[in-house]
Amino acid sequence: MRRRFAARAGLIVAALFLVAVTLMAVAPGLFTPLDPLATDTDQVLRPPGWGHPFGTDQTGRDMFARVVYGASYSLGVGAGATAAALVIGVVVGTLVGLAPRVVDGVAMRGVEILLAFPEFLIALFAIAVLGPGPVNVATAVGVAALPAYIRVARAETLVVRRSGYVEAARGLGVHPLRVAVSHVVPNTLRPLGVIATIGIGTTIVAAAGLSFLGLGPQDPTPEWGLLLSGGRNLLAQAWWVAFFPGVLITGTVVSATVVGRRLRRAGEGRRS
Amino acid sequence: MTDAREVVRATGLTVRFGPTVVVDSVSLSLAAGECLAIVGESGSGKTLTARALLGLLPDDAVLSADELLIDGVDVRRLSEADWRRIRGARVGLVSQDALVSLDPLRRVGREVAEVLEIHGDPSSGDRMPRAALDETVTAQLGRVAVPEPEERARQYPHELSGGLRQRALIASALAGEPGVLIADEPTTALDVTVQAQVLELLSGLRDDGLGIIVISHDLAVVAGIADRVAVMRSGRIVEEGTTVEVLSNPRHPYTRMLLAAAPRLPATPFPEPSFPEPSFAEPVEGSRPSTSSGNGPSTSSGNGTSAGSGNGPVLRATGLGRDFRRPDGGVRSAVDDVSFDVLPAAAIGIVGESGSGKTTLARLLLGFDAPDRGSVTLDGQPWSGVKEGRRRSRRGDIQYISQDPLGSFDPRYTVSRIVAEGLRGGPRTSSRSRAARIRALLDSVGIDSSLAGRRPHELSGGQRQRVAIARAIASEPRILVCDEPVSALDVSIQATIIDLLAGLRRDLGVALVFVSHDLAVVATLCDDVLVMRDGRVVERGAIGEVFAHPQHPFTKALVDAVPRMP
Amino acid sequence: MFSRHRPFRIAGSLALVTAAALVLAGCSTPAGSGEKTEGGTITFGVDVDPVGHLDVHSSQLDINAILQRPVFDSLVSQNADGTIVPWLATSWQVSDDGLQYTFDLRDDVTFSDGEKFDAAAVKANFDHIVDPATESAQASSLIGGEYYAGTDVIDDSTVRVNFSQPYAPFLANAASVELGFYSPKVLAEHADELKAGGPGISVGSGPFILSEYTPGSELVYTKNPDYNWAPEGAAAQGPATIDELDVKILPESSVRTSALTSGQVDVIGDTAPSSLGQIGDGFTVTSTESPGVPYSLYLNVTRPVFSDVEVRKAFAGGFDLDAAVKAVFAGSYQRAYSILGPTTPDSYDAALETSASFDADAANDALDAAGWSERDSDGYRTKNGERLSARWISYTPVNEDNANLANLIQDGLKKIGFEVVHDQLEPGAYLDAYLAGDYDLTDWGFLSADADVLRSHLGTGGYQNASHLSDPEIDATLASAVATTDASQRAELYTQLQQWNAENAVIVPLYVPEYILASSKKVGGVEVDIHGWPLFSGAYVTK
Amino acid sequence: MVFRRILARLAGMLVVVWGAATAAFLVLKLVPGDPVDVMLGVSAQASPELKQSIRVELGLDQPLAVQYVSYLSRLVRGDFGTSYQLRLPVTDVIGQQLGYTLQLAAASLALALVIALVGAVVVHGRAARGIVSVLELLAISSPPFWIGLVLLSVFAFGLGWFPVAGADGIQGLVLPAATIALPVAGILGQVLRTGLEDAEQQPFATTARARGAGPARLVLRHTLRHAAIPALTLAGYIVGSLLGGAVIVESVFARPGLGRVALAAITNRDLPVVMGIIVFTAIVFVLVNLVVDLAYRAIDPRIGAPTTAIRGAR
Repeated sequence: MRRRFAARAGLIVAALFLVAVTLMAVAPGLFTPLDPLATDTDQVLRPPGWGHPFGTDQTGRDMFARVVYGASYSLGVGAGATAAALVIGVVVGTLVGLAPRVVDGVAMRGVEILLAFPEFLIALFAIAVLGPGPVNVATAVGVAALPAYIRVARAETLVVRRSGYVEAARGLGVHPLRVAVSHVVPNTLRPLGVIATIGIGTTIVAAAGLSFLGLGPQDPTPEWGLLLSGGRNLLAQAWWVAFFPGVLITGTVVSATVVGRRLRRAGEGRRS
Repeated sequence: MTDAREVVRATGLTVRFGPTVVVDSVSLSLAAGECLAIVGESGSGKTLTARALLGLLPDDAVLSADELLIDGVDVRRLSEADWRRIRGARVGLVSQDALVSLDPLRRVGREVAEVLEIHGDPSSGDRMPRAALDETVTAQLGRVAVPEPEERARQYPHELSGGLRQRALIASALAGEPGVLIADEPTTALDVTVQAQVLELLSGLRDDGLGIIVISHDLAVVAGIADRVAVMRSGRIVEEGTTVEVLSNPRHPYTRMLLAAAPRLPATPFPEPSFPEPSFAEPVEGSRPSTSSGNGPSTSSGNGTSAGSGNGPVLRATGLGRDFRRPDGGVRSAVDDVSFDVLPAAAIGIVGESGSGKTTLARLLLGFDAPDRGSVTLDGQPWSGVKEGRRRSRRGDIQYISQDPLGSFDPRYTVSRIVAEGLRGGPRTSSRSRAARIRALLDSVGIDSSLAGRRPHELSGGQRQRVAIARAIASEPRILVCDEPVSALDVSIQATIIDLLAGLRRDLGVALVFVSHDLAVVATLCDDVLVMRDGRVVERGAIGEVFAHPQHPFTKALVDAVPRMP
Repeated sequence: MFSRHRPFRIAGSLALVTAAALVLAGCSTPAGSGEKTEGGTITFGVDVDPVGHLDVHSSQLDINAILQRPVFDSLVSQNADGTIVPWLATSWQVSDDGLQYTFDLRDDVTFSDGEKFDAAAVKANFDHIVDPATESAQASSLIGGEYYAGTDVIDDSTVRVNFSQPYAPFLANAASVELGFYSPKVLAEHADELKAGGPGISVGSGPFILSEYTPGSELVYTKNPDYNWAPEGAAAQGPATIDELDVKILPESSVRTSALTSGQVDVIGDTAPSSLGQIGDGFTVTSTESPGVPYSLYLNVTRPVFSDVEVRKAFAGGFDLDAAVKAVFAGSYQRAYSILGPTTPDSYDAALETSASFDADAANDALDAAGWSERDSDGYRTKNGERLSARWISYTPVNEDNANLANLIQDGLKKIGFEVVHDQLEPGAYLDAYLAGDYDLTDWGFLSADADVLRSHLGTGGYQNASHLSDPEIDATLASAVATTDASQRAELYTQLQQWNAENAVIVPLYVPEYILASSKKVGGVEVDIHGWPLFSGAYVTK
Repeated sequence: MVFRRILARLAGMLVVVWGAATAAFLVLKLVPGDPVDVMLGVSAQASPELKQSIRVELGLDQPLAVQYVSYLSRLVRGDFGTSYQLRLPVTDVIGQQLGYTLQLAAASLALALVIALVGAVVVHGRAARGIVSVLELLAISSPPFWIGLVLLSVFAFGLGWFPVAGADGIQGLVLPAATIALPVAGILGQVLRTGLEDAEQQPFATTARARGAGPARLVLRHTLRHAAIPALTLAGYIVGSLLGGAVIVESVFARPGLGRVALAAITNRDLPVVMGIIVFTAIVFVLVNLVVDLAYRAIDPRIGAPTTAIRGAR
């Protein structure tokens, strides 16, 4: 009982956190009146306190405002890249899953080659091709996530395609197109949606990682990975510059994971 | 036997999960050399009772008892460590499926030896050296009649046949020389011929002085081995007595219901079948002269009054064959040269053990799979070898009931939507008439319309199978192919589903092809039967004839192995 | 042409106010608390691994110049104050027309592989520098570029370097490690491996021998026991005191600092000014202002926005540079007033230090007068509906201090309605944009021990002329300055150029970078050259 | 039969490596910018003739197909080309740095395994498991670079227990390895624990307990092997994390290694090195998969058994 209560409380906190971060992304003005780009040469590297809850950086910019405004980029990249990967992954994966075996075999060999690389390295290589930059980071992490979605979409398609209910529909004389629309795609999407919820977190971390390595958006853009990177040389004097962006990234990813897992459990309960 | 040493004694045995009582004041006793059967349907509490005797209840279960003695030891207050000294040494467990009840990643010999490693030499309690261990393992495997025990000990469970596996599992439970063996559904996963052998083994062990508690859902199975029977329902023992008493003169209504519901293979002489006079049609080409009653494909005709068009067969299979590639590259014929006709409103059973090809045959008939040889015609028109696009409109004529209704439902669909999918013409009919039709269909299979909004996982097993049937008959098919439709259900539910199918046949004139491993179920429902083995039909004919006078040795063995009530 | 681009990091620096730590350029580090010992090992933490750029004749990396100095000797040596003293050449004569330099060489010098140093070796090395196959940019421009007209061997110990036009910076350049000497045997046998470098390949006649090289990790030098040809007047004569010099590659500045404070290394280079607070009193910090062009913004005068000199001046005076430099460098670097650093020999115009100042009102007025009087919804100035906006390109990675400075500049200019869009481009894209002239301003800084560096920055067609300036008068002044050997005459010409820039705001100097060397008190005798780079020949470990 | 299967397996491995090599080649040919400019550096003043001669020397003036064929033929001979930036054969570059990364990866893996096993096997009791699973979630969710910075500021800058950087000795390995190991341990721990719990629910576990087996015997002799099977499917992911983590950790902790080489090659557009690393990664992946397959076979005798007995109808 107590455990269930703790899990429930965790779920609520996670959901609230996600809502808050989403609000930050949509309407940062609600959280702080300060301009994340406004410098102040008199307020350099102030520790957290009244007025600057997360302290200030080397040019006197308010870290809280920077973190709040950073949500829009980080979350945007996370959600955008994941959504794009999800849509493309579902389309390609479903088609491949429904295609004749030869096509399936060739396509999956290709996906397997992509899967040969760690996601983060694919993102790095994509950056090598595209060049650094904010849009390219989103593309790179999306490309990196894509193979996994294709594979899962295909696997789910195959599971659904071989499932009793698709066979039953076939036995009832339902047209294959109708089977695809009314059974295969919806049942494939459900688990993928859950994976994508968790995937947003992964994508945010990957994008922040690229920014951290200096391959993403550049100063003065407030982006969490970049903010973190900006603090790496200040660890000894000004821990807060690197600390708070990290808290936000971790918090967002943890929340997305908690909510995603809850959704998955709900989905599993329904399935069996 | 009554004067023999008492090895288990329990009074007032109660198991609770929180406030819920799942085993309620059960009292039982077992003497050495005696076999007690605990019989009940799923949820009756029989398995938890058995677990309580091993101290293996789930963590959140609470056990209480006025008396609980295992081999003379009061086990009510035992610590986990003390229990470990009891388990394996004084009481052993054999459960349902040896493929998963033996650790699949360990060699059989290691599994048998484990109990000796834990408890040491059963006679002295000393730690056993490796050589002695191996020797004992071989001896124990030999004791349960495993041939070439040394070699088998080095194999993995999946490398053994089902019967040998189960024997090995029994050997592993007996290696510690316990006085009590708890056998939880010990033969449920086995083919009927193998089941008979295992039951025989258990009887032998009992005769050697072992106390055995058999847990089963099947009265017939325990009839041959148990000295006494306890019938459980909702956590209570509703009736207990000697096997003969309970089976021949059941006092409790539940026991009577169980006995009535159990499909049985009546003793010879076989009574008149429920449908008059099966008749066999003229042989067609491709038939084989190996069967007892005639050389041709059997054509059975029912007397269904409302039956559909014409006198020609609804379904005709001619020389069907289907091959599969084995993992080692060889070719195995799952179905080979099978021919038969199904007349309108007829009911034909296809029986065989696992791997006999009966499910593959069903898939060929349904057009889910294409035959490598031979053909299927439906209503005189070609059915196999026809493009799916052209076949689709005719699919309503032949419908399918599977063993796993849950898997055959889209988990997102409601009951009414599931049934609606089966309606012919789909969305073209007006929604109001559709709704009425769906209600009527659900009504006809005994599903209350209040369940129409439920999703599959919210239904019971029996309800699910009814919904599957409602969907199947929605298109007013001429023939239903049923693949083990009741195997996963409790006996009482089984009986109602069989009644439902029989009623449909009678009322709608739909023909049935009924695939099952269970001879008794087939006997209750069908007129004619095909007996399959290794993909071939080894015997065919009217039910009564085949079961009463089996000609083929395999059929004989099959019929003989069916457990019978006294 | 005399310049050095510092691609990775413009050194942070300081002029530490604490008297104890303030050390003037050219002095050796004060002795530690203990007494000097023979032998031992000094570890030196640096920021960049010159991997792939180990060839002194083709490398453009400062770090390679620092790390190869122990191995390679030059004809002459330049003291920290800019004076030239004999080294491998005992004396030299310059012809009256300034076209011929004749050097008399020491005859007791051998390379560490036993080869003898002589006139032929000098010729072989200089020929190697100008050989197109060497792909040299840095050394070949130091040797005079197109002015260089070959080297003649007069006899074993006399060599003559010829020029097609007078080239005054040559003597100072001859002191650089880029014009240092490989063993002729290496040049003959391993010419294509010089860039990769390593023991047995990077072979010179210096006080140390490169004995181990682990790319990305460390370089180990062992003492050359036969060394006996140190520059004239150098504190350390004869072989080095220490047995071994270990160079560790530690790219993160915070990491280098901690490595020093925790005792993992004895000396660190390119110390970030922001980390000086962390270093504390127990260490010796030497900070040297870099000669050459300070870190500056180059305004592209061919672009509409900066073709108007008034807009350029408003830009230059429109942000508070003093406050920005102070905020970013915690007061440790000085803002720049001129396009030459104060330590550039014979050229700096200190008078400019009083001229420039931040005046937002003046900048606003100037922009109004220039026609940029309207404001758009974002508060930026417009003229004929077009926003007053400038595209600033930088190439990545931009070091953090410069990024912070850029933010302050952008934010400051925003207040006078001047938009600056800062595009940080990776090298390939930067190069494309740079070569196409597709930018309004860019930021560079150039180390150079000679004011002739301005020729490539202000001269028509000069490679670093990022402002795209083309002014015949400036070209003429630059030409006479490079041909003049008289120090005061050169200073006069360079003063003219500096003042001209102050009036025309073509290059906006921001701050004077400094090379900050920090060392533990356990080591002493580390000298620094004009750039502030360490020389280990006299270094020792204390007890 | 077995021989044929091995051949097919080898062919599959080659296809993956070839595919990666081809993809790397094609994709990197799309990279904008003249590699020769990149090679020479930003402030170089190279004459067009010099650039052309470099181009000819590198074969960049040849048609794409010719470049591709010679690229493949060189790959087959083990020649990955010469780095533009480092002027060393790519094989040497990778070879020199491989040791550091392997050392880091091995230490990380060992640490991750220990942490995961402790979390999954040793920790008992509901509350403790709850705490462990929260810690695992945190470890999985935190970006590795942040973990690195936090470890660095606490244990190196703050407490001074470990050196800040460098590749010296075991001490210097602790923090970088921990940075990579924590997220890996988080995932591994979760999978192991779920696997153990699943296996404990299996009938064979009940059978073993019915023989009197205690918790230790149950885990060591039975359930751990079962839990290892799902954990093995993570091998690819883990190797990915180790390599991907190396890029970040080597940067944060200033360690030499392949990750640093990869990052530098990417920022400097050192195409031969980038291609070399891609092909190298593909080879690593293929080998890891092979090892995983063999491990599966070693753990689970049911895989690859010539004939599988067919289970009963029920």
